[in-house]
Amino acid sequence: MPDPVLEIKGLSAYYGALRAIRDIDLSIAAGECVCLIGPNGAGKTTLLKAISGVLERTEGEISYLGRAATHLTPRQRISSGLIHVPEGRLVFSTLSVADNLRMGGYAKRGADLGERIDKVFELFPRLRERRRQPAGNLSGGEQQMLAIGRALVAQPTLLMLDEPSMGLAPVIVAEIYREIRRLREMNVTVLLVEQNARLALEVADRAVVLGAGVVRRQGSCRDLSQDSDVRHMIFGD
Amino acid sequence: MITQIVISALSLGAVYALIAIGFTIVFATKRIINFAHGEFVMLGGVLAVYFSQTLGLPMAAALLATVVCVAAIALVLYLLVLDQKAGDPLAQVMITLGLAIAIKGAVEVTIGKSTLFLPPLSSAATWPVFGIFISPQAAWIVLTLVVLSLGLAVVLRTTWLGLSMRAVALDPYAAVLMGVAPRWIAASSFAIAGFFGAAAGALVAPIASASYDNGLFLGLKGFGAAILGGIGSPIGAVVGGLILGLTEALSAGYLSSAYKDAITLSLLFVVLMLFPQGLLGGRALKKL
Amino acid sequence: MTHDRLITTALLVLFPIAFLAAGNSFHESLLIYTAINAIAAIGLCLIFGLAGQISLAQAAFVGIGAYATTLATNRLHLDSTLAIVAGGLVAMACGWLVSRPLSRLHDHYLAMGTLAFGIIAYILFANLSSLTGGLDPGVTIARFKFVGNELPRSNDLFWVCWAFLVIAALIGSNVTRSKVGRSLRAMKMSEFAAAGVGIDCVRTKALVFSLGAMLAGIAGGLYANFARSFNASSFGFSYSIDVLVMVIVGSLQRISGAIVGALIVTVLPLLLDRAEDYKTLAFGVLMVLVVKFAPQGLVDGLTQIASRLRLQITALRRRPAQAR
Amino acid sequence: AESIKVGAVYATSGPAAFLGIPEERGLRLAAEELNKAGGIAGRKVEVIVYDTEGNGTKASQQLRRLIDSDKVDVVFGPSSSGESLLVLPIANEAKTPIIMHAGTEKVFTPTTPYGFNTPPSDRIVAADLLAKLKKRGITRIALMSSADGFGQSGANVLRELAKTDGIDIVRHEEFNRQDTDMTAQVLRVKASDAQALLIWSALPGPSIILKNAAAVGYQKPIFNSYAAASRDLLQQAGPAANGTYVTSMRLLAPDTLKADDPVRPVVQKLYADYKAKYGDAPATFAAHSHDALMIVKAAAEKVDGELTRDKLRDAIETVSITGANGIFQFTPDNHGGLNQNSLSMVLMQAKDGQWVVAE
Amino acid sequence: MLSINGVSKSFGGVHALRDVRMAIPAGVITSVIGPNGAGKSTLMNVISGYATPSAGEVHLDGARISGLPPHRICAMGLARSFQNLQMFVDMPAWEVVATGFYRHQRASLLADLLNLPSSRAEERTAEADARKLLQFLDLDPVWWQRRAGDLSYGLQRKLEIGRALATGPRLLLLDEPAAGLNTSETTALGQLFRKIIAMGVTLVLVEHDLDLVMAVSDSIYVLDAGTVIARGGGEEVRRDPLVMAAYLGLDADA
Ligand SMILES: Nc1ncnc2c1ncn2[C@@H]1O[C@H](COP(=O)(O)OP(=O)(O)OP(=O)(O)O)[C@@H](O)[C@H]1O
Ligand SMILES: Nc1ncnc2c1ncn2[C@@H]1O[C@H](COP(=O)(O)OP(=O)(O)OP(=O)(O)O)[C@@H](O)[C@H]1O
Ligand SMILES: CC(C)C[C@H](N)C(=O)O
Ligand SMILES: [Mg+2]
Ligand SMILES: [Mg+2]
Repeated sequence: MPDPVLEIKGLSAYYGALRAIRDIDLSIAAGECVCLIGPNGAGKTTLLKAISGVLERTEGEISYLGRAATHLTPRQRISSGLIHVPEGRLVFSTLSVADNLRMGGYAKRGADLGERIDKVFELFPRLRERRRQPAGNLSGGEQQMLAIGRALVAQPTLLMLDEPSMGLAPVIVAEIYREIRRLREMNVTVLLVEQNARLALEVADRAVVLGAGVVRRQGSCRDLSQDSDVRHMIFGD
Repeated sequence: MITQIVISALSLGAVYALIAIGFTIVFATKRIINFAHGEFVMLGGVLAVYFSQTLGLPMAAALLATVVCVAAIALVLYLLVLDQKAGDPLAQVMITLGLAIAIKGAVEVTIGKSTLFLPPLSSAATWPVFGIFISPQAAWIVLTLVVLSLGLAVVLRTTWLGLSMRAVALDPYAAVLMGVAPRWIAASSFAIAGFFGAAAGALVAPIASASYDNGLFLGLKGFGAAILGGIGSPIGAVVGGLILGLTEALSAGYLSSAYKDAITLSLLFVVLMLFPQGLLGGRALKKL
Repeated sequence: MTHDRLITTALLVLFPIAFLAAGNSFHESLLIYTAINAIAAIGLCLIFGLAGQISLAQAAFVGIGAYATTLATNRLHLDSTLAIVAGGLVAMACGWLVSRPLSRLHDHYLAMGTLAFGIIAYILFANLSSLTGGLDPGVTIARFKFVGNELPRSNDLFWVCWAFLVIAALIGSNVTRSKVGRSLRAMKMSEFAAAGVGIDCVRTKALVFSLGAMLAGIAGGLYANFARSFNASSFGFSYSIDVLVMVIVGSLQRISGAIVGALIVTVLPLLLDRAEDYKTLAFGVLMVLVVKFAPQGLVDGLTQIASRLRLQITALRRRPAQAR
Repeated sequence: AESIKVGAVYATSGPAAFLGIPEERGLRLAAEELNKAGGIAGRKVEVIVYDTEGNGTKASQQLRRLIDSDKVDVVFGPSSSGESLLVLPIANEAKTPIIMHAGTEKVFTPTTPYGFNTPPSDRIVAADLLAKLKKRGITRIALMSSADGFGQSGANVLRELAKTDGIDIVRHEEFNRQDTDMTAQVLRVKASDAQALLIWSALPGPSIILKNAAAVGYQKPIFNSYAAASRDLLQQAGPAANGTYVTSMRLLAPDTLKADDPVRPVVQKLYADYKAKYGDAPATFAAHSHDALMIVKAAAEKVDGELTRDKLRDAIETVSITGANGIFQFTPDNHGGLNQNSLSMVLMQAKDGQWVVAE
Repeated sequence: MLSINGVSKSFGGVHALRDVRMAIPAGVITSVIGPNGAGKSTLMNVISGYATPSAGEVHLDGARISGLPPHRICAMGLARSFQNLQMFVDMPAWEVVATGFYRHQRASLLADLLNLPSSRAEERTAEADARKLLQFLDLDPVWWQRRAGDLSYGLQRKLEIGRALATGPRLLLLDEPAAGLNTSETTALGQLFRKIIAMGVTLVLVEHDLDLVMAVSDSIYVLDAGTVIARGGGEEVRRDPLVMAAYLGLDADA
């Protein structure tokens, strides 16, 4: 088994007094694609936030690329390739598409930034067409592409995607999943939160099922998609 | 006479513009009105007098010390009292209001309550040009505005600081996910605001005095200019400042000096009715 | 919010008790000013706290009320109390008129719009000498008469102020709790969604703006009757800021906050007099501290501390019980 | 014996602090001197000063505080005309004598039972100044006044007097005392056919106008009101002040007074004592409070037995003394004390950074 | 019930809608699908009054509604949810729903100001009705008192539907209600739609989840680049080659 890219032990996170996730243990190996599924409010988003370091109150340990990351600032995590694409797009609405992509390179500046942005334009030609438009004018799907593109500019080692298919037309979803597969070929490790469990279980190697803030199940996608409890919780059958 | 009025209005407008830039730059990153900004302007004037007259520094050194000092004060005040993780923006605005009062009080007990005038930058008398009188200080003010605002434009357009300032303004959380530390961006914007405010205060001190209690007044003018131009837009601040100065001077010169502020504000009101985001303010994009 | 009604009631009851116990006409007068300021502050509480419409024009409406009351008393010989109500209504009408154009503006632009209105109003007060007496000499209102009878002492105007304060507090808290209050809170968070459930945002804003202006106008009428002679300088921008500070320091969301804020802003500067030259500094620092540590205002801050204390006390009491 | 309590409401901070601060100092200085000499008729003088911040509402509150809580025998102040008009009814209602320092004559015309005043009123000053202008052959003037109580009152009085004195105010412009630039107004004045410019405002407005006027080459004489009668004007305006006139109380330059001027010794003593105590030369406004205490002294010495507010009031109505502001002669009809005969104004001119009596 | 007659809308140079025509019958579920940026949300905005059409008109039961402000359109019986949440974040969840009753609350302003019994009774009814509606939505009572902004995304979407339903609409527009819901929740949502239809409300649905669309829609419009490229029943549309290419990303012969 290759070295884990990310290793989490006993992670809890709070909003005020509310403990949204509890004692999470999770380990992701290099090149692996893990998907995180679970009902609304289970704490999937919260877990990603805790990993990227934007939550104020967390307990437990996170180590990334073999080093303790618990006390790193978000910026330090990002510049070492730990990238989080947030739920709900969150593009910078009055910045142009190009400037949004440039922001993606904030923590990883370099002479090749232009090239990296061009690459994103190749992936998503629609964004190239609209490079000068304010991102707020894009349709929902276009904004989601932009959010992913922005993350790619940062050259992720571990890419965390929070519901990337939300609000996207099937044709785009397919495109995005094609892209996720390609990232995997490029040896990017992916942690994927997805409501469309069918899709997620297809692309991922391993799945973690979260419910009410705790890990309910873990295992290979194949096993889990056969598990009747999981099927009940996710697919409703 | 009109040329002369326009010329003098230009320097007035330039002062307003410099002040307005400070409002705009803080707004652009923090989405708050900084009520204490007028006090930065006041500090600029009062400290310039203090450095040059009480401490006897040469004028250039005194001015430099002033702007650096006020920028530092702004920075420290931000980090000390305004930097809150989960700050309700309204509470922050109110903190700036308290700060404004406190700064004024602090100057009152340290430097004192007298009205101070700074000697002008160059001692030359006015230059008569074809029957128009141009005062050297006015020229200095306009020149400063041009240089500083171009400098700022370059910073905002071409640097990471500029880009990340705009990003933080739009969505601090998303900016954090890009690796931006909003705290330092906001702190820098306060420092820049302090810098511009102090420059305005120091430059206007030879003409219009520096005193512990003129911060509110100058602040209001600058705020009006920033809003007129569209807050958040530095170009708007410059445009707004110049228009405000011009309107004031022209209505004092041609309509009624007693009502000049009422006329100017009515005009501002009308402009806001036509452009609810100011002349150059970007429309907030909200998708449903 | 039920806390709010409780605290408000307690404050309203304490007012007359304090007045009767004052025994010193200076202290009495402070209570009168507090009541007047509190009425204006409740008005702002509705406009700003409830509807989220920042207004820097409250002084203008106080002024409009003061002058309208004076004109109604001196020239139309209206009964004093009626004249105060009339002053409130005139201010309300003005509030309604300006709220229409203002409703196009948001946040900072609204702040500027109201600021502009406030300063224009001040300039008019100062210059329309035939109506207002300008800055010099100002106007003097005829003595207050309650249903034709002069009050025994001028400080007895307190009872009138107090009665209006009670009404203002009632209106304020009823508006907050009613569907109007709910729709205003909704609008504050998303005008789009509010319109989507059928709320006419322009009309609702106009409504709350005029209501707030009316309360300010009544405060103005009371001020006129207490000060007897006054000029435009009482209604300048700094008074608008004072009222703003009252609602911030007390609580934006609570009627009781407006009253507590009014008390503090009226009395604290006089207490700080001992600090002499340091009083401005002290006031500023205090304000920063209050907002920093009780961003929802003192009333919320104190109730929070109180409930935390109560929790601790009950925890303490329980402990020996568990030991048993 | 019991002490005599003098309360004062002065604007020791805020926009009118330039009045309030010298007033407070003048009062404390005078009280100290009196106490050193054994007080007033054996009573020590106790001084309580509250700050009004130049705000009328605060002035009323502080006045009530003095009257009700501190139980003072007499009140001085407030510092500005506007505040004075606001608080006068309160003092009358509380039956407490108040000696104001207002420029507007409206505080003592019509006379109110308890209201008195020490500075020469703007009507007296304006009449004197207009007469002097006329003597110089100036009949068309431009007026610039500040948009505040002092400016508005002065402008009203000047307009009224000018009509009867045969002087034309060909232009009248207003400005805010804190405005940063008055060039537009000055240009309008310059373009008019006025022979002189009269500025009616407290500082720093006049300093800015002088600079603006110099900057646009305004050559005609400029006259200033007594609110600008201060060395600060010379400092603030610098070379632009040269040649400007100011109508002033004599405290501005005591040494330039004629040797036989009855006010001279009073003024010189106040000037010297003030300078010795505070380091700076006094602003003319220090005389208002100094004279007020002298008036109280004269009145209290006339009172037999227990000193009450009413007895003091009655006594003030009969006082006549020579103060730094001139020769006071209070009567039941004149609570201003000063009149044209006891006139104390001089016209001064700025010459090389000094005020000298204009010939 | 709703007829859209030749509606066009452009933003500057972007033609978001071009000559769109639709006739939406009462009592059924009509879905609008199409690729991202096709103009679906713009169409919803035009219908509900948040955007005025550059050309064309919208009629609700014969009355013209295009050009009216949103609150007037709501008063005529049309409600909607938003693709990007427009939540009253600081209210407790139940109260968000209660705002929806606003337009049915008839107590006069005076009654409200004086807190008269009529006003109080009305408030109690609104509160009770809100609870009923939350039950109808199958929202777990533990959330009812929570601050709406603290609820997870999916729950907030549900609240939006509740708020819209509370206005008592005849026609309900839902813009991507299933976004962010998992499969079982989506299924439950489909059942909710059926219940809503049973109440006599007509539904217009903008949705990307094809399974849901196919399962619930009576008829489907497909929008691409601002024009209607297909309409009809589920299978019909699914087989349409244009739709396959533009939306499903499949080649026609695949
Ligand atoms: N900012 C917040 N403040 C308080 N509570 C929050 C906040 N954000 C989330 N929560 C709570 O934390 C829990 C977990 O929420 P989270 O957003 O992580 O769920 P999720 O699994 O991502 O759900 P969804 O699928 O709906 O996005 C929920 O109970 C939610 O109500
Ligand atoms: N306010 C606006 N200004 C300029 N362009 C806009 C505006 N609103 C929408 N657009 C453009 O109009 C087109 C249609 O947008 P719309 O939001 O209606 O798409 P949609 O079909 O809802 O897409 P999605 O499924 O992604 O939500 C898009 O290309 C978008 O960029
Ligand atoms: C010059 C002074 C006599 C001014 C006066 N104290 C006033 O403002 O009214
Ligand atoms: Mg989530
Ligand atoms: Mg859409």
